[in-house]
Amino acid sequence: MDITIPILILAIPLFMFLLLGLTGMKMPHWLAGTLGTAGMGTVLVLSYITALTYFYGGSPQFIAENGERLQAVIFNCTWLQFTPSLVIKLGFLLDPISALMLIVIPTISFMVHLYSMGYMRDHHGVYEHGFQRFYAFLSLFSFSMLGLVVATNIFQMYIFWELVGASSYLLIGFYYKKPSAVSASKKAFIVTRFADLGFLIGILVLSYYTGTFDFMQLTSAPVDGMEGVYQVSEQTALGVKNIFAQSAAPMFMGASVLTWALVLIFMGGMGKSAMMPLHIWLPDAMEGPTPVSALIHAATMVVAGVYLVARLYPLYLMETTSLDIIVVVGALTAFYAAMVACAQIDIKRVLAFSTISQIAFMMVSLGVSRPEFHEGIGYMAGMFHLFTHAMFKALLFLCAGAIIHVVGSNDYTAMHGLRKFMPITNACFLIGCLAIAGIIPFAGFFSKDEILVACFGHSIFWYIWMSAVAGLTAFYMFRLYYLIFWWKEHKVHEGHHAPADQPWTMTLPLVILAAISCVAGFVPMGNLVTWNGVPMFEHVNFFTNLTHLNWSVALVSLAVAIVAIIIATVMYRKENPLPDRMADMFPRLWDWCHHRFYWDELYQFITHKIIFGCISRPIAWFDRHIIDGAMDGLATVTNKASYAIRGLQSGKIQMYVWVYLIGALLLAAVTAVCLM
Amino acid sequence: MFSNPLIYFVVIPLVMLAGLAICRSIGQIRAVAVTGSLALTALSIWLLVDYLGLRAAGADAPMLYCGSWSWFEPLNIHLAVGVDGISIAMLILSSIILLTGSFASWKIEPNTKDFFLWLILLSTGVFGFFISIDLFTMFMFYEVALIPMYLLIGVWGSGNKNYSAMKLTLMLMGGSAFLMLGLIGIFYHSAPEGMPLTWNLLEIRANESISEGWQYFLFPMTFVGFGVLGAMFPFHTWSPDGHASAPTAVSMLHAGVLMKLGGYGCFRVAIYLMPQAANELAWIFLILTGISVVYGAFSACVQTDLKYINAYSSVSHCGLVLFAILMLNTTAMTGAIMQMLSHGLMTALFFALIGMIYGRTHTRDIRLMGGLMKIMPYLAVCYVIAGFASLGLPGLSGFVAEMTIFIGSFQHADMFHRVFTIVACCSIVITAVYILRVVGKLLFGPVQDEHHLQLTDATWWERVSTVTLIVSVAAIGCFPNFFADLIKFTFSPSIFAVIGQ
Amino acid sequence: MDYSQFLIMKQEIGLLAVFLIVFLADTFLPRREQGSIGVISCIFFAAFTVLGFVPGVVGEGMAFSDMYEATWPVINIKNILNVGVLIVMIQALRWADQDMVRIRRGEFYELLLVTLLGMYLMISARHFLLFVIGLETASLPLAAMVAFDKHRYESREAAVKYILTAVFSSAIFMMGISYVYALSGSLYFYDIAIAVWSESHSALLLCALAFVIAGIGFKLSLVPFHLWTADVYQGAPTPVTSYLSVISKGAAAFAFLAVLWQAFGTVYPQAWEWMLYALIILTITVGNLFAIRQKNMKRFLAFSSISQAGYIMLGIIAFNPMGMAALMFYVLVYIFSNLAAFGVIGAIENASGKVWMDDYKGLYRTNPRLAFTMMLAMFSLAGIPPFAGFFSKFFIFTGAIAQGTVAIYVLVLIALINTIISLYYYLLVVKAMFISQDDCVIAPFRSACSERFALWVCVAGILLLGVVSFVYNTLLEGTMYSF
Amino acid sequence: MIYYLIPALLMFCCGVYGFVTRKNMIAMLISLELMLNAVDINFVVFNRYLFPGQMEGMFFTLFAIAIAAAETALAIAIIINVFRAARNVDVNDLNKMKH
Amino acid sequence: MESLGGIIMYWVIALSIVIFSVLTVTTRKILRSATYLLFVLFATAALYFKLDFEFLGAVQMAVYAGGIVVLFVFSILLTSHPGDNTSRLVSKKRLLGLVAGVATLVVAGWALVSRCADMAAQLPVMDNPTMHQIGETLMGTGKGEYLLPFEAISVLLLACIIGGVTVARKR
Repeated sequence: MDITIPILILAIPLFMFLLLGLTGMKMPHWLAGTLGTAGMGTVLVLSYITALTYFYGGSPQFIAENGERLQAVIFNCTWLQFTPSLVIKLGFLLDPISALMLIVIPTISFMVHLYSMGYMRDHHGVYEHGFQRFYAFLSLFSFSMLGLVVATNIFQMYIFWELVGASSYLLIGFYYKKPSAVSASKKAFIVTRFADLGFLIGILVLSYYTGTFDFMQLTSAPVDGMEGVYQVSEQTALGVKNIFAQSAAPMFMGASVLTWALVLIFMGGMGKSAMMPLHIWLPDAMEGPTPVSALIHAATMVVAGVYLVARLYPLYLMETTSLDIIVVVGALTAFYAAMVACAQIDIKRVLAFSTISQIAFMMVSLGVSRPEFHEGIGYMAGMFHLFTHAMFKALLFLCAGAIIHVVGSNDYTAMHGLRKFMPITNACFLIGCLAIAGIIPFAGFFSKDEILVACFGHSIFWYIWMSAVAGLTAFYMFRLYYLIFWWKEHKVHEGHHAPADQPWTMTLPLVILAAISCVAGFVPMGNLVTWNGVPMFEHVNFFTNLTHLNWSVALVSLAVAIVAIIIATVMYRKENPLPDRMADMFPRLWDWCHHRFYWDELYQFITHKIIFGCISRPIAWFDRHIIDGAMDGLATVTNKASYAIRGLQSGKIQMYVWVYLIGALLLAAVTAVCLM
Repeated sequence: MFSNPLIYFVVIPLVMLAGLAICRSIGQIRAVAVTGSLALTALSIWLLVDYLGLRAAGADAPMLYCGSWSWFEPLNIHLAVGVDGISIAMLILSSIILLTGSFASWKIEPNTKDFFLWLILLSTGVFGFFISIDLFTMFMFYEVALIPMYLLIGVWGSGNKNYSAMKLTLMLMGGSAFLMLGLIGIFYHSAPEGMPLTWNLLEIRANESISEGWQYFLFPMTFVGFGVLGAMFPFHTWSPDGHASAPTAVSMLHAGVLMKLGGYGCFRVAIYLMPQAANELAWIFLILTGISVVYGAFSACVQTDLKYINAYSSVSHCGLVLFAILMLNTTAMTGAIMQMLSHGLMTALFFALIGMIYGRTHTRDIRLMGGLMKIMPYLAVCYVIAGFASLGLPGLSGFVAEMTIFIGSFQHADMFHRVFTIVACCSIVITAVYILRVVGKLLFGPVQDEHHLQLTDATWWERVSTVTLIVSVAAIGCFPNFFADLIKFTFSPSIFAVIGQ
Repeated sequence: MDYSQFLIMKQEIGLLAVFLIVFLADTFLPRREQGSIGVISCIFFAAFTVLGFVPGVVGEGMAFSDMYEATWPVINIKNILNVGVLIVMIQALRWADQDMVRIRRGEFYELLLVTLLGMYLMISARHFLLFVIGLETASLPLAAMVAFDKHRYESREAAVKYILTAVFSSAIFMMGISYVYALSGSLYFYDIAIAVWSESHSALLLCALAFVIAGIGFKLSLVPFHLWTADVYQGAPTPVTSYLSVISKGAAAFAFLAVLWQAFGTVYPQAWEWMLYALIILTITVGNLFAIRQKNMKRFLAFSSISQAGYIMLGIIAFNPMGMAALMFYVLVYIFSNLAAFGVIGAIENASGKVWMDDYKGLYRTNPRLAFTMMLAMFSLAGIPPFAGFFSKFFIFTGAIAQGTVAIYVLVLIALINTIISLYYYLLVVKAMFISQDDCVIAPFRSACSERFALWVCVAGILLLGVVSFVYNTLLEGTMYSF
Repeated sequence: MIYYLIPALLMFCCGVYGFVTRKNMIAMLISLELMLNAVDINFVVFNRYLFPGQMEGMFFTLFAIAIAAAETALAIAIIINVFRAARNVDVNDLNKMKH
Repeated sequence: MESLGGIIMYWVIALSIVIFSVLTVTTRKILRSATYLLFVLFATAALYFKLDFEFLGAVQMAVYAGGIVVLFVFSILLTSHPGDNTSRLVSKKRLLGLVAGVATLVVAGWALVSRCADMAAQLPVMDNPTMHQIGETLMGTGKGEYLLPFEAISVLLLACIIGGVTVARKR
């Protein structure tokens, strides 16, 4: 494949960032917005071309004769060479998942660019302060995210991983005058940084034992009898295999180093993907502008962790312990986030917890995936859910943005009954809710169903668990929906505009995304994205997904979702005391859910009391008073000594002479005693 | 003698000194300072290009542009010069920082002339140090670079300057006391019995005549001697006070260049000449430097004075330099040198910005400031960039340097070293904590002080200064392999042969 | 009876000639012409100094059956001292012109020259009797010079302290010599060296060594034989102080070297090495500790010079040509540095009568050049490159370490650590002059031509002596050649 | 021989004692004379007993006497100088410069 | 073995040296002190005579007894009023003096005794140096001859004269 298009995919956002960042302030607002959007539009087109070429181009570079999809490195240039084998390269890797991401990211990003043209100005059409900066940061983020997904090696991924984190920081803190935004951005960065520390150490360990960063080399020899799935140079493949296949694999504290490495790398993913206990930044990140939440904190960046695990999936397969850990973490997170989402007032937070929960779904899906069961359907399901979730969650966020833009508040208490004022938004939001709840035929149904199938194949316990979470999902989403659009009539305050649907720049993305959410489920993902590239289905048509459904699982989950929706309808459709009564019935539970199980307080305690109070402050004190005190003490002692011996210089000749004489005698005597 | 390009690194500052001496007006002084430092920058960049050309043409001596002119003949002391990639990197760093420092002290008061005289004298020492390969000359230039600090801080500093200046000078000279003993000791073991003793680094290296027993004595002497300047725990306490009191350009030069003298010396003298002892004793210093790295970062978290924060951050970052040097492998050492470059540039940027902010608000207490992004967006953006460089954002220099260090250190065969590498890695999180804490309090949020609303944004000379530094930081961050190759070529395989790697 | 041997002593004879010229001029010049005595002495002494450097004028040789030695190092240490004395003489011109001193200025120059002659003898003597006479000639008239400012109380007190301790110390010294005589039966250094070879462990020899070291240590003001130093330096007129601290000390150092190496060189490994270790550590440390607190500039420099003497001793302990050359070089550099400091002090004292460190606060703003010179002197004394003091310190350490024992490393390390303390107090002066924001009590003034000339010479010396390697190279080659 | 050396040493010690204890500067000088004299005796005795064939000790003594005379003269001159100003010769009054 | 007369003479000399030395430094009258010094010096001269250095004895009497003591007496008369007693010593000071004296005695005495106790118990035979010999030695330039010190000490004396005059004269 020609390298121009891939290079352009990365270069255009970067160029846009530099252009808007350096000269944006001198530009008119509309120009900056248009430029950014146009740039992203170009990228969108180019990415689609690339992805479609990959999936349907039929080039032998991408698809083997037996229909197996291959990994293809489009270009790979050395960026920094550590040792002859440890090289950071910047490259462009095309394989099913990166091609998938090449569709997801530009799509959402473009929608958000477009949407922001409307969102980032007030009712009078005045652009917000820093509008150009906003677009610059969006471009930077798009660049980083694209670089992340096409990374050819784990270090390139880490680099863009960090850049993504930084641009997320900048975007969350976009309203820098607002202290809450500042602290939220700080929190997001530091928490993910902490997770990245694990990622980094994981990379260090992995690279130390394998001597390579390259994904293709790392993942080339997964399990016995399966080698040679990807085309890899013989020598390095052997190297990787040898090290990890040895029965006496290096151990560290009771686990093999590979497990350690993978768990540590997963820790990086936990940070970015907001898995418990590193999830606390994501709800706070909603302080950023809503389009940002849609782009970064719903659709793209937060799935980076999932993507990372998927990327290294063959390696994870070698140590199933690490996969089990992923399942546990994911399942707990999914349940936790769903519980919390039921008790939030801020609609963006509900969506945020919903995101956490859904990403956890993907994680679980990857974790339960085994080649033995349905050719690793969990992997496919996870990526499928990533795709569909990106679409409907972006949709939900953008809807929420539109609502917030109109209402001027994040709380549903300020909304209620908006359905009459904003019909389009209402419809879109409803589609989003149906999709996430997993109602056939919306996108979420298919992907979630397949996840549940994968769970079912793995263990019945996790299947029930995840189904329950799916039910909770449907419940809280519809609770949210009703509380925003129904519950009671909306009161229009005097002197305020009545809420209404927004201009086309904002509405169009909603409609497009809603449309995608409706049909995305029919994408034959099993044919496109599988863990080893081998398609799952022989013949593909529009209804492939439908026909291949595991209907026993699907019907159960559908039933659960519908029941949950009915409960939500009963409780929230009309204003009634039932919710309050429910809350009173389980006060403790409500409190804990409402306060997000007090995680923030715990972190607050750890950072302020332990890190600052018990480590930093004592160290600073120690430095000033002990170390520095010791240095000053030397000076003081010298000075004291100086005063102590001043009596020697008594000013009396006779004393001088006396000292002189005794000195001479001592000199003689001591030397004599010493030498004899 | 004057056909050797390196000698001009000393000649140009000396000419500048002479020029300053006859200057009458402030304009002339600035002209001399800027012209001279531009000339130095140009020279160092030319040197870089030419050096790469020579290397490409196949020159494979450990040092190029070697020249040696007898000075104290009977003692075999020469004015010996020579550079490899590391020295060139350091020369470029120094000249850039001198240039930006000159711009940053555009309005220094009082006695502008004296200020520049001392500043140039200091940089004479710095440049001389980096081009020297003769231990005596090296040491001489080293001390030349130290003493002007006293006056620069004492006269033009702020705060508790008398105390800080004295402490800084005495502690650094204390380090150089150990150093002097170590160097003389090396001299007396520089050649096998019967051969003439020498001060020349390359010859001493080639002779390999320092017995292991003596290495055990001389290595700590030299390492600690240089380590004091490299802010090694527990000899780092001069750094916070010194930097806090120093005027802008001096902080820049000191943190940016002078602290690098420590790391460079540790590598060039202690490790290069005494690898066996380095290998055996590394663990002691690894513990100390490892402590520096984490400890400095933690200390920085709770400081309230901008310069203190940055000084402790320097302790942490420079600790990483020494840490990596002690790992004794090419990658880690490359990382160390890159970290020197990177830290030099970004900390200079930091100090320049802090100076500019201080010059406007007259306080460095972050509790008294806030929302500067609104008041002086240019400076604030630069500060954010510097912060990102410091916490290791890819694309800026800090990242590549730190990563090279971590990767390199983790390649060490010994478990102890790898575990310590992980400890050092932890600093990246703590760094993020204190950097973001400052950025959040200082630049973002509401404006704290009403009076600050009238303050102006950067002037043109401030912009020149900061832009130069930012471009340099970004250049390293974006094209690291260029620098890594430049540096890597120079690690003598013989060191690694000796320690068996 | 070969009286032509006197001709070997060309430097002594030359000096005597200058002395006679000054003496005669002092005696016979009419009263109104008396003002030119200082200039006359300076001119003639300058001519003499220059002649000393002309190659071939002063020949090497031994005279009087090895009682007198004029080898290359001896000749050149004398030349070095001559340079110092010349500077002192020029610096003293203005002081000698004051009302209270004017009447005695002839005597001042005469006594100066005579004491220098005494030092010559001390340096050249290879016989203890000659050495003692030289020592006394070098120290007794100095007492009269210390008492020169008759109107000042301090001057008198200093003179009494000086003469009484000097005589006491010479008694001890001669007691030591008597024991040496008992052991060797001769007072010739070379005979003693042969005789004490077998006496290394004799208590009497150690006692004798201790007494001899005490006697010369008095002149060098080694701790604990130093207590007179501070009081005398403070009390004496500034030119006399500078003469005492620089010339007298330099001469004593070289003489000490000659005595220890040539008379006691054969007992080297055991005895005086350890004594010197103790004395050096004590001298440097105690000198530094006292210097920290001093507020009077002259007293301050007295303690500084005590600790400098400790560093000079390192050259003796080296016991090799490098040590000797380093010692000579150290003395040379020390002459320039210390005389620069005293020159500034003298100039300020003559102009304003201020000698306290507090008076120097803010001096840079009123008298920048003087302050700058003072700073150079302080840096040079502290051993900061590129000033000469750095080189001299470095070389003396290098010379000492050539011994290679662990003990010498420890000793040098202690000495080096002490340089930090010394740097502290030298910087205190710099701080007072440059950093202190107080209003300066010393008004701007223009110092006399002679003072300025002398200071320029000193500054040139401080700046050039180290960097221009010729000086040290010559010294080292010369000493190696004649060792 | 030791029988001559011991009295000389005692004399020297008396001198030391006197120098350290006397207040009057002239008395101190007198004590110094005792010390110098003891040295002279030492030289003579050593010469006479150990090295009878030569005269180094004797000549040293001879010169030492001259030196002692010169020292005494100068010291007395200085003491008198002090006496003129202070009207006494108490050594305890001379301790203005110290520490 | 020495003659009895010699032994008696020795004891007389030794005792007078010791006793008068002690008296010199302990008497409270300064003039007496000078007088006792004179006695000590005479005893020393006697000792020189006994050890066959007649010339030296003569010089001792002439220079010391005749010159120095007279100088002392004059200066004492000049500086103190007759009948002036020095006040009693402070005991601390006396202790210091005793310590110094005894320490010297112990150290030097031990050194001497350890080395010279049993050396040369007998007085060796020696010819008195004649005046001629002394003169020749004083003017000679060879080994063991003292022309140079002789010249040097003349300079010393001259210098002391100049110095003394400078200090002592009124202006």
